[in-house]
Amino acid sequence: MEGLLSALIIIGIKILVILAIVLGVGAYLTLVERKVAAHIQRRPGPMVVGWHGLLQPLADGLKLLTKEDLFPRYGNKFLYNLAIVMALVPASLVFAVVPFGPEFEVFGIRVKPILTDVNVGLLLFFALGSLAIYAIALAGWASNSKYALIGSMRKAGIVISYEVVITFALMGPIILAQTLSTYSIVQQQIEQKLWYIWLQPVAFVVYMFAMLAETGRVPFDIQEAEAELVTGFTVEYGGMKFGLFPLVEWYVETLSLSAIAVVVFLGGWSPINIPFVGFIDPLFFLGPLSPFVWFVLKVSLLFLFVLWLHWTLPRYRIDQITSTAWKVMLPLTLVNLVFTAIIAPVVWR
Amino acid sequence: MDYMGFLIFLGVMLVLSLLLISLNSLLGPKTPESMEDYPYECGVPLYDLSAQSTFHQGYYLLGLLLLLFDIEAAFLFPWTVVYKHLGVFGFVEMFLFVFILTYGLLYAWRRGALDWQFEEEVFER
Amino acid sequence: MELRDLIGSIEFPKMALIIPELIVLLTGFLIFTLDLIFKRANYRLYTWISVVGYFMAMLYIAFNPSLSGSTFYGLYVRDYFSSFLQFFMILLTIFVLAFTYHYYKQKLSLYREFYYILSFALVSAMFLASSYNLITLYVALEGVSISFYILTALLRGDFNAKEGAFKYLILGGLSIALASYGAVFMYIYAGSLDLQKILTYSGQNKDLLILGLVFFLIGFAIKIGAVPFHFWLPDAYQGAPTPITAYMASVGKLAFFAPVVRIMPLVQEHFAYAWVITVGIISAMTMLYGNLVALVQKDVKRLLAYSSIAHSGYILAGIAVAKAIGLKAVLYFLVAYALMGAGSFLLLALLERNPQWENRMEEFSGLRFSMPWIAVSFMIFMFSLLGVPPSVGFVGKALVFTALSFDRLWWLAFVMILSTGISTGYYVRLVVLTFMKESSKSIKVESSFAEKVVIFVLTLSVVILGAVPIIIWSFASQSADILFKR
Amino acid sequence: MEKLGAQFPLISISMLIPTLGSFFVVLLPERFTKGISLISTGITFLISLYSLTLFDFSKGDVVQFYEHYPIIPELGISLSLGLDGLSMLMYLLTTLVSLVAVLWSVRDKQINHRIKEYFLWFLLTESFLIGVFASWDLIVFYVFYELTLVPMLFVIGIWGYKLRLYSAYKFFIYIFISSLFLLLGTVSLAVQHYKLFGRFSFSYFDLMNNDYPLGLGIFLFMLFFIAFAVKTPIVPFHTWLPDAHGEAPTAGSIVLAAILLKMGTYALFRFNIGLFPKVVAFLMPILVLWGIFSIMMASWFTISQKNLKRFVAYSSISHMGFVVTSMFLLNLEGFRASIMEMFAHGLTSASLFMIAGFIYNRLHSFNMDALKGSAKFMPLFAIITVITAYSSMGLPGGSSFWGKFLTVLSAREYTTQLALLVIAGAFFSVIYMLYLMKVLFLDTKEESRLVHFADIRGFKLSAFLLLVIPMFMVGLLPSLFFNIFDMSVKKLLLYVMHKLIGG
Repeated sequence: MEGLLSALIIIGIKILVILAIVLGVGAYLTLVERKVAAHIQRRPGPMVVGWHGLLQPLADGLKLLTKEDLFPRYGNKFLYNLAIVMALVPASLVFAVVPFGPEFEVFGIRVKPILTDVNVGLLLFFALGSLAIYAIALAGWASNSKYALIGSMRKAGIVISYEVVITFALMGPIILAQTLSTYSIVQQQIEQKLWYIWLQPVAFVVYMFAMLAETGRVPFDIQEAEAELVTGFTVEYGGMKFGLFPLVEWYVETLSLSAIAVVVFLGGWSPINIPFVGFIDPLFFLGPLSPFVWFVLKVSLLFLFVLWLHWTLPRYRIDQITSTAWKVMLPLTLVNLVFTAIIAPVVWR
Repeated sequence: MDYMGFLIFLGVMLVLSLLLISLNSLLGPKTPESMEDYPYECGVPLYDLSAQSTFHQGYYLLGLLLLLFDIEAAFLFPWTVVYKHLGVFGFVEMFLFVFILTYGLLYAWRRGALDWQFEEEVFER
Repeated sequence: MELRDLIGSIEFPKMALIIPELIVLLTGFLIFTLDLIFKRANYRLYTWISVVGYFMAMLYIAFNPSLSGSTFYGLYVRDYFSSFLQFFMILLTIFVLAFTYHYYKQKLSLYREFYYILSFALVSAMFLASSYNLITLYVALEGVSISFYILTALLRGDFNAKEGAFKYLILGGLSIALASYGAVFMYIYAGSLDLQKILTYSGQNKDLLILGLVFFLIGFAIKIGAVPFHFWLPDAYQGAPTPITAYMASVGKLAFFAPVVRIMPLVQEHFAYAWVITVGIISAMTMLYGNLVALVQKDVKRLLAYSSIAHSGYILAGIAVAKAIGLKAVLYFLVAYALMGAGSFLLLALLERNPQWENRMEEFSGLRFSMPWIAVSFMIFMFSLLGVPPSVGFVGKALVFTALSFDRLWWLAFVMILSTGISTGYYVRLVVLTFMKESSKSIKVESSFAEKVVIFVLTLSVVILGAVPIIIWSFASQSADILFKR
Repeated sequence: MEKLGAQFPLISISMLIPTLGSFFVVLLPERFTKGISLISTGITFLISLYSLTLFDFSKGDVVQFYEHYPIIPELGISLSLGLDGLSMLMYLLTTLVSLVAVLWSVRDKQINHRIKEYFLWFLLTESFLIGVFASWDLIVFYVFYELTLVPMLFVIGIWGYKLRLYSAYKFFIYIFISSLFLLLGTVSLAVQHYKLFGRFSFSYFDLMNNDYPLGLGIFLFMLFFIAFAVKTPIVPFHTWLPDAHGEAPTAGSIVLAAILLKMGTYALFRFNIGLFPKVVAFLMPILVLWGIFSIMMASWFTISQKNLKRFVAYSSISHMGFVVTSMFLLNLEGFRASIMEMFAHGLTSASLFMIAGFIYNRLHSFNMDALKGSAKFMPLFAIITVITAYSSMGLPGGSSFWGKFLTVLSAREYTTQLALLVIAGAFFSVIYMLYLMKVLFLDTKEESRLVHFADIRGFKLSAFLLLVIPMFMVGLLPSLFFNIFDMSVKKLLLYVMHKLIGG
């Protein structure tokens, strides 16, 4: 009984941490993005609310909360609201399978900093990722507006295409690690003294592309396309309901996908890896905290990389995006799969 | 037991998202106007009340492709996990499988299933 | 079972058994590859590759007729029965191929997909003839069906083709669903997917088995086109390109009947009565309905489609007699119908190449003067379908009568006499029109050498195999004996 | 039954010659067609005469010239050909009538198009008919029995008169459907044999050993009987016949009436009596009365006809009634009467149809009103007509006399009343013949229009002679013919009685 209680408490703490990331960090990332964007474009960005606009996200949140609750006249109310739930919940749930660091011991209890360490972690990730399509399709459909429908269809088409690409791209690392558990994948990388990015550069690049597409980042942000579609499928949403979509799409999903990328390709919480040499840890002075810091560092870097792309590149057309997925990405991943299957015995030794 | 944390998290998220949905109607002002919930368009009355009519069939094609490849991926996952134990037999099997998969993709490509958006319209004169 | 044991138990498949299937499959893949490589399709090359490939597979079967065994953990079985059916499937596919190019060219519907879909259909059909396992049957059934849906719709801009294919698709899906429901019940009953084990298993819950078997049979009855599950068949047969109709009526019939025939020896005492009643009633309805409706048709292709339904009924009548003699009769009749059906539809395909031809019955009048040899061949097929000796149709019917009288199923025999009598009406009308009416319109079609050879061979085989029935009979009899000894 | 193997495959050869001839007809140009047909039918006829000299009359009950080629050994199907006394007679009739039919067609005005096909079908018919009468395997019998339909369908449908398509259609459908019952019956017999003896057999000799419970026996008997009753035909099943015979070209009618009808009666005799003796004995009264009913009804139908060909056709039905009646009387006289009547009717009906055809060539009508007195101006033709009519009527010296006389005799063996009934039937058949004679000879109508007719000559005359001479032979020297089939009839009767007493 005591075991159960402590387990529940640990679970509660983990959930709180994740929620903090999802909502707190997610919200603050809006500010980060605006700042980064502004500096890329040589302007200051938000400066008014708080020091250098530090309180800007709170102000935005409050503003969103105090908007009138509107509902499009010809829409379907149930599906309209369901779309939001379907967007938020799966995207957040992905964090359940993200390992933030190695197992450690506090007060005599061994804790794995991962909410659900199951042997099908990546499958869970794919399943949750696929559910995101429903949110998009439902949002566009339930709004019953032409812009929304077109946007949602485009987005759904993109997500559908890149879902396949992501699935196949991750197969190489899975072969090398022989497991679907995210925690074990990191462990395997540490054991084999090798980040999988060294063996799977193609898969990593493809994954990054897919990540941009899935999260609707430039150059794949055709569904938003402010100039043409007025933010696409969210056009009929207002207030907090509107706020949730970008939150989920741009920040929560980007974070979670970055986290998975880090876990699968960049060795998770492990320090810098050089092939044939091993791990070098410049942050050794942090002691037991260093893995967590490494993890956060890698995720942040990936996120900033995405932001950087977002504010520098133009955008593609929808058919260019999808045909890139099927004509370039997918063949690449298939080749990569076979290639991995051939070299895998070397890695296993 | 492994999934308990996941389930609890799911419950928490559901509650949270419902809360976030309802916050607006709780906190926001209520100033009804006759046209405020009108679908967003150019400002002229709608020609067609429902937008849920038809859309490009290319999306269906994408859906079909997703189905095909996702199912095939589902077949490949178990294989990837136990590939180490299967040896050459496993490699050949997988190679054939991926080969057929690639053939399907090539076929779709060749038949133009992948360039659906801007195909040239042919007007018969 | 541990993963390691599972992997350790992987056996290397006995490739010698499935070489024919492999050859056919590789032929399809070869054409597929060529099709992907070349921008412009070389239809002549594709045809030749198909023919050579199929011919090799056929020769392999012909030279190893007694090859038998099972591989892939019992999923695949090759025995005399499957070799026998597969031989005819491949042969008829080659025959059908001879007619396709000119036909499609005339209809402006040349699709290169046709060649490899045909080979995939053939492979699936071959697998359908050689398995006891519900999973293999299911997959093979899907393979044949999906190929047929596509092949049916391969006429550009033809409304009938689309309608037929769509109906076929809908009812075909239903049939597969029913068959798999049946499979589920049988699995619950016996805990096995192997039909041999299921049907010989003596479990408690016999109702479950009968329910499963009935669902399974109904699933196949839809595919076969048995009344009251036949609604797709006339439309699909009429809508499909005529060579494909010939293909469906010959290879399709062989394939869809094969599993049903294969479980005939497994009919056990405790459900034999249910078997006889179910199959018998379906058979009686099929015969009567098919012939009655065929009688009022004006369109010859549709008429032949209904006659195909009626022939399914005759074959089902033989299946109702789950004894060795019934199996032999059914095997003979199956092959006989495959030859006759293929021949009659292929002749229509030839005639349809004339742009004036609309498949109306009256258009047959005067055919004797414009195309005398085609008319003679058509007459022979009609008489064979009717069952005039000495044709394969007659021998088949006589054998089915023997089987029925063996089981004292007099009522079914009388229904069969009645329906054959009804069928006299339209078959003879066609012959009468062809030979005894003259018409102002003279319809001529240039036929290629291959087409002439195929028509000649089919016509001759219908007569020769009927006059010297021992040629097919010895194989049918032997495979039936082997199946029953199992 | 015993079999006597053939030294030389005589029957196969005589079957093959017309088939071979038909091949030549197809291959060679049209001008050779008639010659080839005449030669091949002639050769076949000569072979049949030759076989008559080889035939051992003292063993008339033995199947001679027996040939045996297995077809499906497992099912006991084999091509077994042979002739006993009865078959011999039918074989003779077949070859003779075929020759006559071809002879007639050579100069027939009706046959002016598609000549190759026409003779092709006749030659094939001859082959099939020989097959019917010579085969001792029931399936092979059935095959030939059905095959004769096909040529006749074409002959009626292409070269017939106005209603030819309808008639051809009706003919085919009636016979085909009825013979499906025969097929069922045949295979059921083989299955019964399997259940009794453990192996399938379609051989007549094996099937004679079968034994049935009465119920099953009646069932199988009825299956056979339906087929043959339609073919023969017995009255309620006869409606196809007037159409088919009436619309067929002359030669077609000849073959139809003279041989195809005999197939029915031959088969009734051979199979229904030979294979189901007990059933026949059980059903005898019904069958005999049915036969007499058939005679009377057909006679009345005949008198009411206006069309000469239909008239002759109906007269055939009434004659067939005699054959059936006497057959089912189940005694020696009856059997003899039946077979003699078959042969005699083969000759007279062929001749009558030729008369009708001849008149049609002159007058282009079958209407009896239009034909009134037409025979008067063609003396030779008139003589032939008279001979034929009297033969048909059953006048002593005419060919039908023996059939009718012996029928009465055999009916008398049961009761006098039955004999009187038969005599009544015979009486009716006399009436319609006399009526025909009256129309052709005594009635007159616009004589001047008729004077210019050319008399019969050449091919047609020889065709008539080929029939008229045997008519006299049958009438005046019946023992010649009795000798051929007596032994086999006696043997059959003995067998029937044995079964009745022993079983």
